Amino acid sequence: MKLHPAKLLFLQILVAVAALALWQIGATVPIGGDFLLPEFFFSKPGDVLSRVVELFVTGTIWKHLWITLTETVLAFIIGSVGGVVIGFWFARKPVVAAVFDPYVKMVNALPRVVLAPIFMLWLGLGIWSKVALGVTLVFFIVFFNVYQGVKEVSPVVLANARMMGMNERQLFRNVYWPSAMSWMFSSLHTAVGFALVGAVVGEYLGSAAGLGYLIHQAEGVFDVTGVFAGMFILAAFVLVIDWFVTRVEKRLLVWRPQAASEQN
Amino acid sequence: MKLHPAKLLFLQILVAVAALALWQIGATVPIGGDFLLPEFFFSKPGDVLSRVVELFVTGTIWKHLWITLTETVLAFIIGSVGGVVIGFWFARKPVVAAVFDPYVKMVNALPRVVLAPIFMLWLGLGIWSKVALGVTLVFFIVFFNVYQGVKEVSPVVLANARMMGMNERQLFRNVYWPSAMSWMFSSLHTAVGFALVGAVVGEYLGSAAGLGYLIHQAEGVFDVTGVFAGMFILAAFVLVIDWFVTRVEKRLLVWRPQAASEQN
Amino acid sequence: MNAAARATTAEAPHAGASLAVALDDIAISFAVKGRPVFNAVAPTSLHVREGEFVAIVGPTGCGKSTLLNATAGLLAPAGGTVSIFGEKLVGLNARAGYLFQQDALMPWKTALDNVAIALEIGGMRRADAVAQAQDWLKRVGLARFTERYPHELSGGQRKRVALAQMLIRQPKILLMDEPFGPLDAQTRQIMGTLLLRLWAQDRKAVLFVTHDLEEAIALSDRVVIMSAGPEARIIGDFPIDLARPRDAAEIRLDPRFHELHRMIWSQLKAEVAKTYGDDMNGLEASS
Amino acid sequence: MNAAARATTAEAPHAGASLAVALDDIAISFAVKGRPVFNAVAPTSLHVREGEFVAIVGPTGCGKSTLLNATAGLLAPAGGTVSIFGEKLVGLNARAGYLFQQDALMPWKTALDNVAIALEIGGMRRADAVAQAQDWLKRVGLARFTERYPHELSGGQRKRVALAQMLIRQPKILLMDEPFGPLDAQTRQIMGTLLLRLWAQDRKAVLFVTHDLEEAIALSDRVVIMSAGPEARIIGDFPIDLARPRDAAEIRLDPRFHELHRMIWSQLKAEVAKTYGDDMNGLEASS
Amino acid sequence: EIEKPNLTLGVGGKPLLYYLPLTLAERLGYFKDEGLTVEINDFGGGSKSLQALIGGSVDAVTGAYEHTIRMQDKKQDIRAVIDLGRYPGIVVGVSKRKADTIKSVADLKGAKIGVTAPGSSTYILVQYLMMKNGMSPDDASFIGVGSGASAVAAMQKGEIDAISHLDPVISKLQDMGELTVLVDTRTTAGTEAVFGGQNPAAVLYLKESFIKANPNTVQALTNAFYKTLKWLEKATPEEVAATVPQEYWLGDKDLYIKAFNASRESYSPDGNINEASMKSALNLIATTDPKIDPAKIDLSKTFDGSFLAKAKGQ
Ligand SMILES: Nc1ncnc2c1ncn2[C@@H]1O[C@H](COP(=O)(O)OP(=O)(O)OP(=O)(O)O)[C@@H](O)[C@H]1O
Ligand SMILES: Nc1ncnc2c1ncn2[C@@H]1O[C@H](COP(=O)(O)OP(=O)(O)OP(=O)(O)O)[C@@H](O)[C@H]1O
Ligand SMILES: [Mg+2]
Ligand SMILES: [Mg+2]
Repeated sequence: MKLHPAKLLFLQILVAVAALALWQIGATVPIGGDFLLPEFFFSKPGDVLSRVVELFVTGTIWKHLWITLTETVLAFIIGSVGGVVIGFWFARKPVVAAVFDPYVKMVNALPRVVLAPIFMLWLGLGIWSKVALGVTLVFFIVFFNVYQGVKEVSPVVLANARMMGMNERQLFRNVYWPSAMSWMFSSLHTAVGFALVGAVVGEYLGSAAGLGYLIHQAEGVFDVTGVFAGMFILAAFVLVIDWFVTRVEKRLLVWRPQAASEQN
Repeated sequence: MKLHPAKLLFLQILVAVAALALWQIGATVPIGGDFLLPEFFFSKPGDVLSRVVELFVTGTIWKHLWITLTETVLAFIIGSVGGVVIGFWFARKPVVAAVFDPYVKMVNALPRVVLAPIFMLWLGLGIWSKVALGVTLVFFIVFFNVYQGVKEVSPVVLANARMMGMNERQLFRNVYWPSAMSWMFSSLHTAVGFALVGAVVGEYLGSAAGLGYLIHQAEGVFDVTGVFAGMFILAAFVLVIDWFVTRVEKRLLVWRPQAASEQN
Repeated sequence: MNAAARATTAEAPHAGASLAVALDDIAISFAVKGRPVFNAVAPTSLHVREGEFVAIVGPTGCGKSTLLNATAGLLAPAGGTVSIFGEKLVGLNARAGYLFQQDALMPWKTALDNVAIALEIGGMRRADAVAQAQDWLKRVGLARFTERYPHELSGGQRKRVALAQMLIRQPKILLMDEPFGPLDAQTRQIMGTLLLRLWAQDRKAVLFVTHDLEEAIALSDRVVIMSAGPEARIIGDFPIDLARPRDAAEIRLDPRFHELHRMIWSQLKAEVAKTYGDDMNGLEASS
Repeated sequence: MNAAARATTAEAPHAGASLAVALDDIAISFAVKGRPVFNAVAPTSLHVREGEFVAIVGPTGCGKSTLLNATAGLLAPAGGTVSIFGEKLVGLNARAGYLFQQDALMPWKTALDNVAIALEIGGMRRADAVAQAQDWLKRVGLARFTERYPHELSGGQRKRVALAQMLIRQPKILLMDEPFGPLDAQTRQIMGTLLLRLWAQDRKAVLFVTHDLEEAIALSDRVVIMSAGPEARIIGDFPIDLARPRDAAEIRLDPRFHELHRMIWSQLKAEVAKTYGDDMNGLEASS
Repeated sequence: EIEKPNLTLGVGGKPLLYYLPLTLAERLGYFKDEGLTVEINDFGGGSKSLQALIGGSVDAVTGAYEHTIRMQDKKQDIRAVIDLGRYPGIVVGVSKRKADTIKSVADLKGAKIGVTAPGSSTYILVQYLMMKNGMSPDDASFIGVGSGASAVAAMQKGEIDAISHLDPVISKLQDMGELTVLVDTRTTAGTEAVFGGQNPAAVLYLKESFIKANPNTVQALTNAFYKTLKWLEKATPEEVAATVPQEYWLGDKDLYIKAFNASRESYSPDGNINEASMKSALNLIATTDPKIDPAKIDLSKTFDGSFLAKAKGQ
């Protein structure tokens, strides 16, 4: 079942080509008089790609990319560290968890778009208000998973560790943390995307630079090509961050038996 | 460690009262000449509460609440069913998963705010474009967790089930599904909040009714009290949905030993 | 090596009879990160005829479970072939039932459901499956524990549920890895008798791993000894010529039983000593 | 009931000596959903003196593990008290080491780290802890498997890692639940001798659950028999008056050994028969 | 001497024609000429840029004059210093499908009207028009359609019967032939028909405290905008198109020039706001928002003409 890397890459490219082809057809071949993907709303793949190239060639993108990257990485790190810490804390203090449970859920339901002005008030217009927006997304995703992950620790392994005389800190390091790790990483894969979304939405709602700013500018003047080019860069970008997360994951989870579904 | 329900409620109310008191102080008592929570941005707790009461008393809220509820529930159900189905499918078909992995991550990184016009184009201004926005949030959260959950199935239990002669469908029903369940429910708790966020953001970007519409309207005329009242109702609302999720979870997970952290 | 292994191939006494399981020159290796490949089982062969009851004994960690995994089709051998009823095994061995050494019950099903599901997946109506499962749980002494989830059972009770789960399907080949390990001597004998009766019914082939040599002799047609790993091989093959049907308790009084026991034990002892020759310098083996 | 239980209280022969473990009238119940409370252990008492080696035998599912859990402080008894060295036990029993019946190694640590951590948490420098752990793994015959993760070890190897993990801390009270279950007879004896030597060093108290009556007699000062559950109690208490130091292998040739074995066995057999009296009507017990 | 040469300026949708003078001032280098370095922050909407001003994260905003009135009600002292657009620039039009049935504002009864957002100026203008025509605002249903492509989509798909919106959406819809104009406040004629005079739209406003503390900075800023207005008064559409970034062209230079020509009259030629137009603006708000009491609003505090006067004097 294990795919050869070259074959895998080939299949992946095939999917991309197919998607682009469908896009091209939808944008240029009318079906029953209507375009499925009217150019006004979807642009055309060729245009988008050449815009992406242009952005990189002229170099305008770098400044924006750098700002968005900083925001995303900060949001991701702060949000996930916060989620892990609070998640562990809640999982280990059932009373705290029970008392705050409804409030955590309430805060998670607040639309971040509405919170943006408040972040700007507190944190100014710089990167930090965008980071804050990203953090509010990342935090909850990581938090809920870590909280559950800690509760899923094998009772026998835990009992054994406690009988060895581990104190709370040692239990954390040697039992809860490694055991909750796969839960945490699962949430991190989701969170990477959301960190970026948070940063971009923050920029979109008020900023002077960043990919979100670019997209917002393009949207205001019906420059769909620009919007799609921005989104494409965003998306490519998240793969890079996720690649780092996956590397760290692989490193930290060496001890695991191969997942059942990966065997034979 | 198990808290008496009455005492728990008391503590929860205490937290709420403390938060409201801090809010009141921040909004009315200047610290070093500045207000920590200026009324222009935060209103005052009393005003917000009386506005909430007013909204319910005059009955204007019901129509909006109903629409938002419908959107949220639909987004939640469609998104999580989708996440579960695709999550399982990917987990069971490593080749499919490997090929589509980068694309899933790319799509997850697209800012939903930017997608709104496309949803409106395809789905119109009614509830479905908002549902779609919610679905794009819920789906990924559930998807990543279910995908990981399936891979975490105990290899011995799986091997035993396969030796019994279970086919793929039976394995799904009897092994993968129950085993991934706690992963799924963990993601559902996060997803409830995001379903609501999606619906509200959708309304916020274009609609004729719903809580997001109300909040946006209030924002347009700088009626912070109205904005906070709307958010408060939102937040209270998500607790109700989460309560249902928790009930279903308790029912489906009867077989579990008490979580280690809940014992003694 | 290959020649040596062949020399002690555990061959069915009547080679003409049809073979239920044929492991031919199989070798099993494990990739261990950052180390050379670990060759757990060296090329070795084992043939089990239809209706034959073969016990496998050997020092701890020699490769008994690994051998069963290969027979079950859960582990692809690095070399050699596995044939089941004359056909080369591809994928899982659908004709075998496997009682794992570890806990393998589904934690989300009660004891009853864990046993009943084994029939339900074959298409049996639930009511019938439950009735049969109830009967089987009674046979393994758990009539009063049908509604318990695995974590609410003792170690020995879980093992018996797993036993019922495997036997209820009546597979043609039984792979059993220390099935009676966590049971007391008395219950062991009762379970042994239960197993023998079923086995006699329709010529099942049994591969039975145990650490209890008396049990191995009392139950089996042949006792096979594995050498200490790595590169474990089958180094002894003793036909047990005790009359059938046997009573698991009384057979131990038979003089031939003692003779066989002494014979096998002496070879086994030498083998175990070898294991500790390498690793147990810190401790003088006390036998 | 209470009076009857007292009548067979497993009391240390020399009641004056200080007690390492005193279970007085303890009863243990489990809440089972949708069923009446399951009274696993009826009020019963067990005293273990300092430096005493007590073996517990009893039919499967009677409540042996449950009793150890209560002594370890992992399970709060429904009634009665647990005292450790004269003090009432609150929370975990910090003086005890516990070898669990199930796999309890940390899957994310290698065999070496699993053993070394037991010392590291006490504040020992890592280098020293590792050196000692290496030595201990050698003693249990796993010198070549130090870098393996638990899932890369065989069942018996995992058990031995767990044994090293418990012994390395040298706790004053050892709680061992079928520690030698998945080991071959030879290795069992070697481990038994290892255990006895350690035990002799500084008067440890040992509570040793086993299904192997010979092993129980060979190792212990007293063999305690539990009745079949539910409401299991201690119903027999046999001092083993064999001379020390003993050699785990040779002692089995002692005539007194056989006498004791016969005596204990007859009571145990009756007890197991009772279990199956209820549940095993489907099967004629063959003893 | 300029007190604060580095300024942050907020705007809600910089590429919009509504805020054209800002982009021109930037591109023509007039800020630099005045010794200012201006960082322009673009926000999701006009209200967000105002919130940023109040919160202190921007120093000045190009936004709606209406905000200065509303903020007085909220006890925030915000003042305009120069007018950029003298007409609101909002167009109310109907879908070509409904062109036969909806011929005037009076026919809007029962229609589904798209606005940029509930509570926004496009929303208020329609309400005002309806009330002037003797209807209640409840007689139609309002749908927020957003500011960009989604507004075009809503019209195209027939989800709304009428729309109250700004450029470039309006020009795009006209270009597509989807729209029949009812009221056009981009032009002198259209605005006079509605308000009987001017009704200031985009202005440059700042906090009163900032104006007091940094008079020279504000003066420099006003100068830059005044120069821009003067440039714009004389510029040809071609020149304007050449000055703004190419991305602003709506994908088509001709369309951009058409849109610019349609809006041309709405740009203020001199930056001034007179009494009458202030009153007109207040009237618009007070009519549609019962919470605002016109008696409590001191219009003289909404516009500070002193800087403009000096700029003119140069
Ligand atoms: N996944 C694995 N990776 C590496 N080595 C393994 C793995 N599984 C088993 N081994 C090694 O293979 C050898 C045989 O293991 P196996 O489990 O078959 O032993 P066993 O005979 O069943 O022992 P026991 O009686 O203790 O259960 C052991 O030395 C073990 O360490
Ligand atoms: N969590 C639980 N909930 C309900 N019943 C339980 C639970 N744990 C154990 N029991 C019951 O308590 C009884 C004693 O269990 P225990 O594990 O102590 O048996 P044991 O003597 O160790 O048996 P074995 O020799 O099979 O390990 C059993 O009948 C078991 O079913
Ligand atoms: Mg094994
Ligand atoms: Mg037990």
